[in-house]
Amino acid sequence: MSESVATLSFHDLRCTRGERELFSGMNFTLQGGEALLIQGGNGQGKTSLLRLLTGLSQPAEGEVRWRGVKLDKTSETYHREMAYIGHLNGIKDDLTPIENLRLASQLAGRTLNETQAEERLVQLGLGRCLDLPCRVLSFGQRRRVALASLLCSNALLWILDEPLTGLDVHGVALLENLLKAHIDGGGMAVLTTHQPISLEGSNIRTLHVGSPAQTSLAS
Amino acid sequence: MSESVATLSFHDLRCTRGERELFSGMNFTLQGGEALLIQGGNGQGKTSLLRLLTGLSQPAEGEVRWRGVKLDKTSETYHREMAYIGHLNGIKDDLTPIENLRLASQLAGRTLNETQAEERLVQLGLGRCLDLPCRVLSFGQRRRVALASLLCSNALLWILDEPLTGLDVHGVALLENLLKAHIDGGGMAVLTTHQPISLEGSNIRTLHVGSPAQTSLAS
Amino acid sequence: MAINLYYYASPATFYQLSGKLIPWFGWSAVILTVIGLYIGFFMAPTDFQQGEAYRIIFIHVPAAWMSMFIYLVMAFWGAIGLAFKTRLSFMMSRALAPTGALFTFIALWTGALWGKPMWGAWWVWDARLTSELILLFLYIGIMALWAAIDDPQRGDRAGALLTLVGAINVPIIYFSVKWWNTLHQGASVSLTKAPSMAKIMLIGMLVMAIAAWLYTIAVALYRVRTLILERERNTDWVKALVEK
Amino acid sequence: MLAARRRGDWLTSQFFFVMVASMFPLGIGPDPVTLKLIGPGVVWVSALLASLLSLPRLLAEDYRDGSLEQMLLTPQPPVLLALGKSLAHWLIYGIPLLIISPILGIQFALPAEAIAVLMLSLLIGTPILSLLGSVGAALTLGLRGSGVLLTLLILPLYVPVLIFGAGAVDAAMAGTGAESHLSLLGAILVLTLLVAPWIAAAALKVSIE
Amino acid sequence: MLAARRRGDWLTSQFFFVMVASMFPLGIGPDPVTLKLIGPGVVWVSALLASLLSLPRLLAEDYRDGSLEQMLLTPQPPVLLALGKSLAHWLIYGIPLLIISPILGIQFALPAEAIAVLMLSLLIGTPILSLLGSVGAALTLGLRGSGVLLTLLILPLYVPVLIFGAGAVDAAMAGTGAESHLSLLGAILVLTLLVAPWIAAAALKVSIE
Ligand code: HEM
Ligand SMILES: Nc1ncnc2c1ncn2[C@@H]1O[C@H](COP(=O)(O)OP(=O)(O)OP(=O)(O)O)[C@@H](O)[C@H]1O
Ligand SMILES: Nc1ncnc2c1ncn2[C@@H]1O[C@H](COP(=O)(O)OP(=O)(O)OP(=O)(O)O)[C@@H](O)[C@H]1O
Ligand SMILES: [Mg+2]
Ligand SMILES: [Mg+2]
Repeated sequence: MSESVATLSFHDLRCTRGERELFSGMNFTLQGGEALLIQGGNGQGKTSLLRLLTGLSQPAEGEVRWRGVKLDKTSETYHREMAYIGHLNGIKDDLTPIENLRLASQLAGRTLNETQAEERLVQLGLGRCLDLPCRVLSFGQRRRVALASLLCSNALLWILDEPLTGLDVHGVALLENLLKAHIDGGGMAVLTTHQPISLEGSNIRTLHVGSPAQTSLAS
Repeated sequence: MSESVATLSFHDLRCTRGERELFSGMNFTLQGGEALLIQGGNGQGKTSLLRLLTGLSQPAEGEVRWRGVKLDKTSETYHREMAYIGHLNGIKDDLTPIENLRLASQLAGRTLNETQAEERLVQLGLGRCLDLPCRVLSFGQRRRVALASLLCSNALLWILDEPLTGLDVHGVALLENLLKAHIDGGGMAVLTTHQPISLEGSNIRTLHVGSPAQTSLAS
Repeated sequence: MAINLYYYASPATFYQLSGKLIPWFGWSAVILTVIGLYIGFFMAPTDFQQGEAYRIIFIHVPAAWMSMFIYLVMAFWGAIGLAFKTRLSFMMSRALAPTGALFTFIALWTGALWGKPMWGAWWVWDARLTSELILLFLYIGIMALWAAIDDPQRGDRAGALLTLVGAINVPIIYFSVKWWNTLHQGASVSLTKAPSMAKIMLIGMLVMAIAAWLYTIAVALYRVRTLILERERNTDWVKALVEK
Repeated sequence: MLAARRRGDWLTSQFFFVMVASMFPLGIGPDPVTLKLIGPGVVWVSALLASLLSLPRLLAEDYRDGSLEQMLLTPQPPVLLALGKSLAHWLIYGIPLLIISPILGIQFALPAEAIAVLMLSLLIGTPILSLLGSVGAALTLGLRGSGVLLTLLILPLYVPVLIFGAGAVDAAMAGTGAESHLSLLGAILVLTLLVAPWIAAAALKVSIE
Repeated sequence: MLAARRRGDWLTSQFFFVMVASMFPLGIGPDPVTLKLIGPGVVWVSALLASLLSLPRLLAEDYRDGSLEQMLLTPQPPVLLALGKSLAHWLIYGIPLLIISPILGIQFALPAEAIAVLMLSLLIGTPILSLLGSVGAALTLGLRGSGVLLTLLILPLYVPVLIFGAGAVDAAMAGTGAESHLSLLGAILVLTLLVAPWIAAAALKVSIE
């Protein structure tokens, strides 16, 4: 059955914001074991594209398909298999990292016990902050909590908007390894970043948002 | 007079958060034409140190001096000559970039007319967004608005917490040039970043926050 | 002298000292309460106007006094802490609040119990009653503020600021009976005039008041000790203490 | 779901009502006859206002820190999310109000029977307020001046609840029987329960785009 | 300073009062004698609530987007900042209330003279609410459950204003002269004007750390 093959594809996507057209005629098909790196300068529409892919916003034209089905028809399945981290971390300031992870899992209908949550957090270098409310954590630490929650989701498709932001060199290396492991294990990822990211060895394809002419104009 | 020489110095600074000591015994003296790059992993206390330097928070021990005078005695002068950009941009979502710049200047007791504001914004590649409320701008564009407001402040001392975050390659190059020009023109800067930044040719000194042992522990 | 003061303002010394004092205060509070209650309920004569119900005065009045007095002391420590950045004074302030709220509640409660036979209603919106109720809200507000702030230093200072603002309420409570003509009785004990009530009643009330004082001190010291241990658990002397 | 985790909020909400309702006697004067007359109305108005005051927080925080996005991306249908949010609101706002309402009744010198009807009317009425409120909160999410805008949108919708709720207590006090008022309230509750979560879910999706 | 820029807010605040104050006749019943009796109190309580409702926004947004930090880093002394914030609050909340209050007075069938006193009492009283409110808003900045906490902290401080404000109107209606109440209000205003900005500034600095 063609539906059960994990593919994310989009066809003739067009995105407008206000009166401005950000991009149009975007096409792509992403398969298991592949990553898509979206490139483009500030304000070219990378975040907008990612949000279209998550289903949080609707394209002006075109459609996004998961396993061959249009997103709005398959949103439950899709949301079970996809995880998104945007510019916002989506963590609760009043809760500790452990509570945050457990809450996120609970909302997604999974259960996560305390040891599992702790393990993930330690893996991301947050061993010292397990019992602090996220409000007091540093910028990079909060970002790491969001990444830990990504790992807990067991999602097949990761959609990451500038995941390297705020991470120190160890953090970047850690994330690169996680990404590689995820992709090489048959997972999929769509990501953007302005920093150099080294995923050599894995199957990375790139896509440009916004015309190069626009890029130089805008920045 | 020794007081009129522009120096930022701190002596035996100690910073605690909750029950944790982030650092202690920090000493440094920064002079005009120099930049200080603060290094350290996530959660080591870089942001905390910068906030001590701005006077927004108070050290547990030690003191910060500007032109030889303790900060709390000279806060008016100091705040006139210093500009800070933290993890938050400090811009109003409801206002356009131009309005934001003008408001910031007005609050600081300066005047800035519309053309000047526009000039700065165009310089930072925001020519297309002058009339949009900042709410709809992209992550990097909002960061650029904050940087534009830094330029408008005409401050002698820049304190920048991860200024490269969210900027694309053009943006990074732009900021590097601005920084170099500022320092070589006799200005001072204290900054942190996890990304590589190339300021060669300028007078850069570095300072490590947190012990290397801690770094490996934390990350 | 100044050196001495700072010596006692250091949590470590204070901890040792207070440990020795608590039992003294605690036991004398218990003894005086017993004496006071005995005077109040067995020795004092029945009031010719109010019958037996008036005996509630032996609890009501000391509690009301303490409720206001503790607040002022809290404000005092808060001000000291803000001015001189002494950690201990903030802790004193924190340690006093629950007791203050308790006495306020007791004053309100006994007042309400008393009001039913005297005025025929549990509650009337009289100036004194209202301002005493506000005092309770202030205590609760301050404690809620402390509870909401994770960072102890920040909580200390924010709480102290609020305490200072609320201090304006205490003179309002005290003078409300003078400024407005209210249902509630005016002051019958004052330093300048001879007291207008029977001597034995006065003695009973004073004994109870002193007992309340001692109780407050004992409980406050106890709470401060706990707070000190909590806050200073990373310092050497606390570690040494725990290891002992 | 989430809001219920915060223990402190519970107590604070309770104090909040007592304080709001206590303000009226202060402003109006202590005459018990007047107080009795206005009691039901005042308690109900306080309930409305308390609901209004707590609504902006319902979704705004989740919106700002990005967790609302994340919730919309869970496999759960958005309707359930909206319903859960209304429930959470009712738990931290409605329940404390119910618990504390007898005390308010006593403050206003209401007879025991009227207090019972008051509690019953609140039990039926406050979930309606929470359900309608979640629609308003979802619609005004992230807009500027959303707090006041929310009030403006939601208050007119609240008015029927107020009229029947306070009316029930008044009727009980007048001895004319509160059943008709209460059953009308019940009907409104069923209706909002069926409709409001869907509208709130749709509004959420629009606001998050 | 800043808040005044939002034109829309002005109108919304006005609607808010009208709506809150109109809810009472709905909840209580249309009897004009009762209405007249409770009118001053209700208008004043609405004023308090409206102030409470608008307070959380006063500083929270500035705090979240980092502009409060930036304001504290301007050469201006923080006291001026606190004062400016109180002023801004009063402009968007107090002034609309003043303008609209005669209409409310008419709704409650107050005599013309009482309406004049009502306006005067609001003119003196609402700045106090704004000043005290800025202290509360600064203290609760960025705390969890800050909206309800703010109410809890601030309402007790508002009570005297309510008592004297409503008392003035009542006195005017009873013909006993409102001067003493109004002058007491005036004294409170002077006192808070002298004290509140300093405390609010100190609280701001504590909260921003
Ligand atoms: C809940 C209601 C009540 C509250 C909040 C309350 C509050 C207070 C307060 C704060 C004081 C101490 C102030 C001072 O020393 O001047 C006090 C004292 C006193 N109260 Fe009450 N009260 C209440 C009810 C009553 C009732 C019903 C009575 C009896 C009719 C009463 C009789 C007294 C007396 C005799 C004093 C001592 C005054 C003096 O000698 O100084 N109180 N009350
Ligand atoms: N109402 C509007 N009218 C015109 N342009 C708009 C409107 N709303 C958004 N935009 C533009 O749409 C773009 C949105 O870009 P988006 O956030 O997707 O950029 P991005 O590629 O993620 O950038 P960054 O690298 O900075 O994160 C911005 O350039 C913004 O100025
Ligand atoms: N109450 C507390 N108890 C214990 N540790 C705390 C407390 N509050 C803050 N911290 C710790 O203090 C540190 C603050 O770090 P800071 O924000 O200065 O880091 P940073 O070097 O800027 O990191 P980043 O690179 O992630 O921005 C964090 O490690 C945080 O976990
Ligand atoms: Mg982006
Ligand atoms: Mg940092």
